[in-house]
Amino acid sequence: MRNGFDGGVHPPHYKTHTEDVAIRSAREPEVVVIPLVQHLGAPCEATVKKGDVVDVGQVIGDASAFVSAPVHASVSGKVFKVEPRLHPALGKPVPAVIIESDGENRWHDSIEPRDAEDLTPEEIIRTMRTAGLVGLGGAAFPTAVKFSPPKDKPVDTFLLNGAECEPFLTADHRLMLEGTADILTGMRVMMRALGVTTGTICIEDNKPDALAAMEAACKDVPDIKVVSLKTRYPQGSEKQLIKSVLNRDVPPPPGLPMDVGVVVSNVSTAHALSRAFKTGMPLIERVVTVTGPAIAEPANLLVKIGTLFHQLIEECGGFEGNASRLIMGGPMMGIAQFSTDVPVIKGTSGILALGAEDEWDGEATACIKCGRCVDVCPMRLVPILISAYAEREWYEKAEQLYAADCLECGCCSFICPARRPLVQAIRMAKQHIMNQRRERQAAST
Amino acid sequence: MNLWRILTNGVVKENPVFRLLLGLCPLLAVTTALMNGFWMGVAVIFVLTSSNIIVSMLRKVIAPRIRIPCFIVIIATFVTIVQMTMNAYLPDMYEILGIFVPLIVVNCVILARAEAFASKNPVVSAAVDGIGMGLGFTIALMVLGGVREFFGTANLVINGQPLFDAPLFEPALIMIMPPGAFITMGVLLALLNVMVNRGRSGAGA
Amino acid sequence: MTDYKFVVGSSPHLRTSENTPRLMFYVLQALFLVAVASTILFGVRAMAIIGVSVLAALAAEALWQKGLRQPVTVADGSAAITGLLIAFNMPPLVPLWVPALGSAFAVIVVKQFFGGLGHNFMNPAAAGRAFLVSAWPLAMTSGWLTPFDGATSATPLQVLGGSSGSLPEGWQMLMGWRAGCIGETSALVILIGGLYLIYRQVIDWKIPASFIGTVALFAWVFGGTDGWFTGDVLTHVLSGGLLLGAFFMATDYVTSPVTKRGRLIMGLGCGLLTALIRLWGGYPEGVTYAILLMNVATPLIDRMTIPRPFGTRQTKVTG
Amino acid sequence: MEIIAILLGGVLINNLVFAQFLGLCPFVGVSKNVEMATGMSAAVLFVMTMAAGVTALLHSLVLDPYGLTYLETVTFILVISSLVQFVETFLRKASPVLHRSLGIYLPLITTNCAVMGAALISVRQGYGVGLSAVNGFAGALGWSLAIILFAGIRERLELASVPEALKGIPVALVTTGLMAIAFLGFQGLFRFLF
Repeated sequence: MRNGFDGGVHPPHYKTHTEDVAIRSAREPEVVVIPLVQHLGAPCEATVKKGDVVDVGQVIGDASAFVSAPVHASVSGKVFKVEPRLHPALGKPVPAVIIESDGENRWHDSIEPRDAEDLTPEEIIRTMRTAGLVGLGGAAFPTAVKFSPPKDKPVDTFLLNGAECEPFLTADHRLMLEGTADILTGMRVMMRALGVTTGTICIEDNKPDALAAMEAACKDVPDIKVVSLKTRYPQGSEKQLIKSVLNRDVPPPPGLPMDVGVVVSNVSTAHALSRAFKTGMPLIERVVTVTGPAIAEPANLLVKIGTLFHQLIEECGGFEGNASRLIMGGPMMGIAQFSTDVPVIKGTSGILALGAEDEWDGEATACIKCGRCVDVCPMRLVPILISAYAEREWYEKAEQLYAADCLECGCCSFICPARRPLVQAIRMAKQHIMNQRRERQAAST
Repeated sequence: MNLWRILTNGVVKENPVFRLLLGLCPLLAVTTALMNGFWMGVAVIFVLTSSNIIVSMLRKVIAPRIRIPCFIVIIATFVTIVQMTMNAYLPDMYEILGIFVPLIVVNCVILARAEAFASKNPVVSAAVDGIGMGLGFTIALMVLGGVREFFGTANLVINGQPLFDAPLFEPALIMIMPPGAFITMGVLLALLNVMVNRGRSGAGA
Repeated sequence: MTDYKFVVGSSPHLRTSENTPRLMFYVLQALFLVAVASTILFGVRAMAIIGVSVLAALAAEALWQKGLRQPVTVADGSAAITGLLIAFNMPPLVPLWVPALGSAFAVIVVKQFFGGLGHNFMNPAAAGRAFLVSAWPLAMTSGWLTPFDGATSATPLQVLGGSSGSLPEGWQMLMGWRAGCIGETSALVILIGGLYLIYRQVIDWKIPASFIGTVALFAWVFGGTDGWFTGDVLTHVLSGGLLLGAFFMATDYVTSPVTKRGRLIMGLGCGLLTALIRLWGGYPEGVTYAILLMNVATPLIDRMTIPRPFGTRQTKVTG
Repeated sequence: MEIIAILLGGVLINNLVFAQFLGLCPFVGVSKNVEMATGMSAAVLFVMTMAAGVTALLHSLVLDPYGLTYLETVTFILVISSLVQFVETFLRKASPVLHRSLGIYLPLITTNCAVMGAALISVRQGYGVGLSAVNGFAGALGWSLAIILFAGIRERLELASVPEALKGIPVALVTTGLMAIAFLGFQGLFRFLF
């Protein structure tokens, strides 16, 4: 059976707002704010300074650390300032390069198309790095690192993740329809980088048109399979996806998919990789779904990294009604914003505005121990107990119940009939436990 | 003199049952009726006072290392005296109280007073402390016994004479069964907490 | 643009539409069916018992919460459920003050003493009934009537236990045409209500299924008079408070395990204890005590059935 | 058959805690969590079985034949406290591991009236040495069952919002009372055995 992971929930899809709206390019931004941290790993150092003239695709920040990815200018123009600006994922000001566009969209000299056909894996991985590729599904893990598994962990399978299980979001969906060929090209390059011979494209069955498009494109390709997955959140989570498709159990953190011989990548990432070869242009733009009941004209936009949220919201007709929540990403795992003055980053898959009239939340009442959170937890944890201990700051007890293994997928909070902030409490415990483990490690070395 | 204070200390401030929660077993076991509580209380007062007196008299003689076994022997001796006396003069009551008369020997109240008070104080104070603590214990026994008997039989029997001619209402048998003992005691303690807190907040205001 | 004030909370930002009052409402719907059935079977007396019991439960909760200056939560429906279940466990001729006191005990001592909804460790209705059986055994174990005609009669379990009287036919038992507590007899209606709750995903089928299944198995193997494997399964399943207890009391969220394996153990344990008490115990009916005993064991069951997290192959060595 | 009856009676029907009110101080005191309750239970099982056997031996060999039964109370309590002492010393020498896990509970047992109670009951029931030991064991088993179940509930109560006045001992007692109601279900079980 192809839905073999435990638990999970069925939130309403809310995808009809945008699933039939073709991707269009967003208006050229006048100013872009490009944070120097857009990925998991070491932050970049700015390589330009105030007053410098930059071209599209030029490196403006880089780091020497292995787990990192450079950032590039997404417009041509003058560096207005290098200063900390509010970051949509970190929720605090983080150093960013601010560029005033000159409107010319002048490409940098280094940008030239390359043929991926006869490159060695090492060369492909080097390109992933120089193109600043990160996982575009949301976690933004540097792609070059993901595709460099250590020798003792042989990889035999590659999965391309087109599940897009978050409600509202349709960026991957549209890309699979409109950029089918590029996705396939990117996927083949990725497979070559890993040296694997078979790959699988995984799509939830609520996107029949995307399934059909991919299947049609792969009809004569024997080494690539397309599988249809039961629609269930969090189907798109790496561990759950691997369980569903391959029936392999990824060990808990620090376990990674490569521990069971698998690498998973998002369809958008494959698309971006293909573009990086075809045009030579590094990752400077991505598809963002601007949607939600409080957005007048929801759309899928191709957006330059660094474009501010308010420009995109205006472009989609502005807010409609009483917008009460602004979220980067999907409603299940997205990050709430308190300002529209934040830039799109590499990990921004969507901008979601929810209205006050919709009761998205409610007052937490007493836990009635219904056990639904236990039933839906895809990691087989016991959120009811972990959160109770976390609320009382008994972190040792929370740790004994494997709080550190939590995915933070939010299924428990979603399903709770008492509206208790379960995952929120567990997240706190998890942070505390992780900090303690780090301290212990630091003390022992 | 602070003898009065020692006496009231045992009854109110450090009531062995309501404040220190010592001696729960006999307390719950024998309090199916008011008079059971009374006689159990009398037995405890006797053992407690006598053992306190002897322990206090011998406090300079007994070597600290073997004091606990000595205390136990002293207490056990008085318990045996109580057993024999009750068996002779109150055989019915002795039967009702059952093993809880010999079990006075392991009643933590008595050993605790011997250790904490009698072994450090002069004879008169120790005797008064014994009476006070014993009274405190007796009061608790009688309150619990009275409440349970009243609700459990809808009547009260004092000295063999029922207080009312007929049961006042349909008696709740569970009150004189084990669950009734636990729940009543829990509720009494909670009520006491409420009263103490009221008094405290009243004094603070 | 900056005029907008956004609510900032951590994810998820989406919630299911099911909430506690709605779940309680589903249970009330199912129990309402049973109440109607018992009124049809036992007439005005049943209605009076139900009314008094529910009112007492609501009043007890409201007064307690008023007294402690807590928000009054009678509207969540849990007190009404307790009141209904206590009423269903009354013999038809019970004096009306008995269910009233039972409801008050259930709501105040069993539930509110521990902090109210979600904090009690015992099912209030089951504990309330057990309290009444011990406190006023005569009122709780006599006064049985056959429906409609109002003739006094022994219950089927009493008959199985050796009292004089005859067992009703199978269809009579199914329709509730037998002596018993006012809400426990109408087997068919209870079954419909229970299945409705399973369909609504309010209760987990595991508890009623394993509960009833275990009782049936034991009744078949040991319940016969002519040696093993001759027991009268149907009578055992349809009589007493088994169906009512299995669907509405053992499945109480608060007092049953939260893990899947735990719920299975809960049902098995309830069934085992019920059979033990029915076949070899001092009481004709054991459902209430079985549920209470498993309630007592629930924290330990939860503790022992905490699943190994996804991806863990061997038991983690803690340390 | 009698052994089964004693075991069933001691564990379920005449449970030391819920029916006989014995061993309540440690029942309330050492039940904060399941680990502690289990440790205490192991120690009680050990000591109670031995104490019941030894006191029955003393009774049948010395006290009864020489008409010294009035010395029962004094001798029993001395035997029990020295037994606890002996067990402690013996364990420390023989099995340091067991001692480490049971050690802290052993001194608490002297004041556990259940040990003395079980010994007295055995003698009063007229059990011989063997049955007395079985009775002690059964009583201890019932006590252990009670305290471990109780500890599980108390761990859960730690997370409950019990009203201020009831916190701690009052709610513990009410809990015990409700558990005792549940155990009433075993009244009259297997009557034909007794």
